[in-house]
Amino acid sequence: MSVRIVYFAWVRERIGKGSDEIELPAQVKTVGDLIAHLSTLGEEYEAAFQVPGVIRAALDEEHADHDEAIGGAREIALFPPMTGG
Amino acid sequence: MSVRIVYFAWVRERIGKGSDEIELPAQVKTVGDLIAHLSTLGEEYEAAFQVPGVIRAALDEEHADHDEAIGGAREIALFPPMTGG
Amino acid sequence: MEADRGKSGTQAAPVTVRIQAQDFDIATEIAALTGGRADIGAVVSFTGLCRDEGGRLSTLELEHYPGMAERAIRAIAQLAAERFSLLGITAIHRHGPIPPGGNIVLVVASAPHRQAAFDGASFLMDYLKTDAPFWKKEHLKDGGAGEWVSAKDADDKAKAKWHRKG
Amino acid sequence: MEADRGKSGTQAAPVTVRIQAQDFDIATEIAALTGGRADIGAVVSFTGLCRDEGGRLSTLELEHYPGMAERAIRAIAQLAAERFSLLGITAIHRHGPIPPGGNIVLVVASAPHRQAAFDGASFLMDYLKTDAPFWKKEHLKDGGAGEWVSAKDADDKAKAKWHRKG
Repeated sequence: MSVRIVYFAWVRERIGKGSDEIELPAQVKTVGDLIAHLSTLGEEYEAAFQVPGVIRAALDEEHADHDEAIGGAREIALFPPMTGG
Repeated sequence: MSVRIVYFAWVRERIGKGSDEIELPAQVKTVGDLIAHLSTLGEEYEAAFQVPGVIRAALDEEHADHDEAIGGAREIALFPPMTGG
Repeated sequence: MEADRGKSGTQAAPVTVRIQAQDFDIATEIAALTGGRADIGAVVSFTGLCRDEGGRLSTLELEHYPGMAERAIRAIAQLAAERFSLLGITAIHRHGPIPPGGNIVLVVASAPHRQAAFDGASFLMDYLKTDAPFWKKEHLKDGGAGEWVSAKDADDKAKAKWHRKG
Repeated sequence: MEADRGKSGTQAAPVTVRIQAQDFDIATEIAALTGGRADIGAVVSFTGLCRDEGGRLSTLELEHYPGMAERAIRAIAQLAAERFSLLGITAIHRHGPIPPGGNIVLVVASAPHRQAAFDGASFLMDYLKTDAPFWKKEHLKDGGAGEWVSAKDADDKAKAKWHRKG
């Protein structure tokens, strides 16, 4: 399954791009699985996800916990804690 | 001692005027004494002060309880609970 | 406009209080607090308006005790500025006849962060409701002389909550 | 302007949410909520501004997740409207570069009485701080690439207090 992954703020800066289009390996079921998988893709991903616990996620623009199943989500967003307002 | 007494809202309407200039009898020491004294001055005053407990007072534009001494106050205000805002 | 510099605290917050018959302009009052400075992170405004009571109200008449009205609101505003370390606070209360939908009162509080600005404006309104010498009389469309609005227990309770919070 | 009518409750409160680069006008947004009606007794506005950090800040850069930003704020605004029986609520959040002293966010809540208007605006801001996908980067006058602002524990606590209140 191919999904679009979008990055924001320092996650985006460390990876060096705003999005990826990737094929999810069969064993990647949850948001946490995805973060662990991305960390293996290179130094820049390792730097972005070195403290996985601080990373926030959204599935199709809705907030999602790390143990949430990715299911049929078409766009997965990964970003630091939000600082708007 | 002559003091100016000012009335507001339905206290003013029941008495029929906005202010009085009166000589305080010697036995009138507190706000409560004054209200009791005024109640004896006629039907309109009796109507205004028939439930003395609801009447609020100010001495020279500062809120005052019924047991507060009038002292040298030059203007005493008597009025219903406030409903501004 | 009457502005007064507070005396306590390291920075004196501007405290502005006006009692007036004419309407006020919210944007002007907010700009007066925020213009020309960049240390303010939060501004909260409260506007109290005249409700038409389901269409029954013709006019709301606001009586006040002129000298004391300003004195009482200024004392509350100063207290709010000190308690919540506000960077500025403005309170404007109208008197005289107010039409349904018209403005009655405006409070604007500024602070470095949002909680102080919310608390400052809310505190001022709660105290103003029970301590500022204003009285409302409702003139109804089908009515005669009009009725004085009764004070609400809820307003005394709203003020009392600030005692518990310390 | 995008306005959306809520579906629950006896009267649908207008919920307006905009994400934009340009500045907003507070008076216009308040007038949009109050104009032409006389059932509103209280309007609370909150404006969040860019502080200059003691003169060190050059520009604050606000990054956002376009589609989700509006969706998230709209969901919070709708929740606030229902929970506090608001008569209307507006939220505008800017993105892009903001100068010191500039506006960042505006919330306006209207209600029959003051406590609901204060609570509605405060609730929306507390949730927006932790749930709306915006990130701030500070560019300092003497700095290089700029630093991302860290999320505050205080903001999580501010949001959590609404759980306890029920």
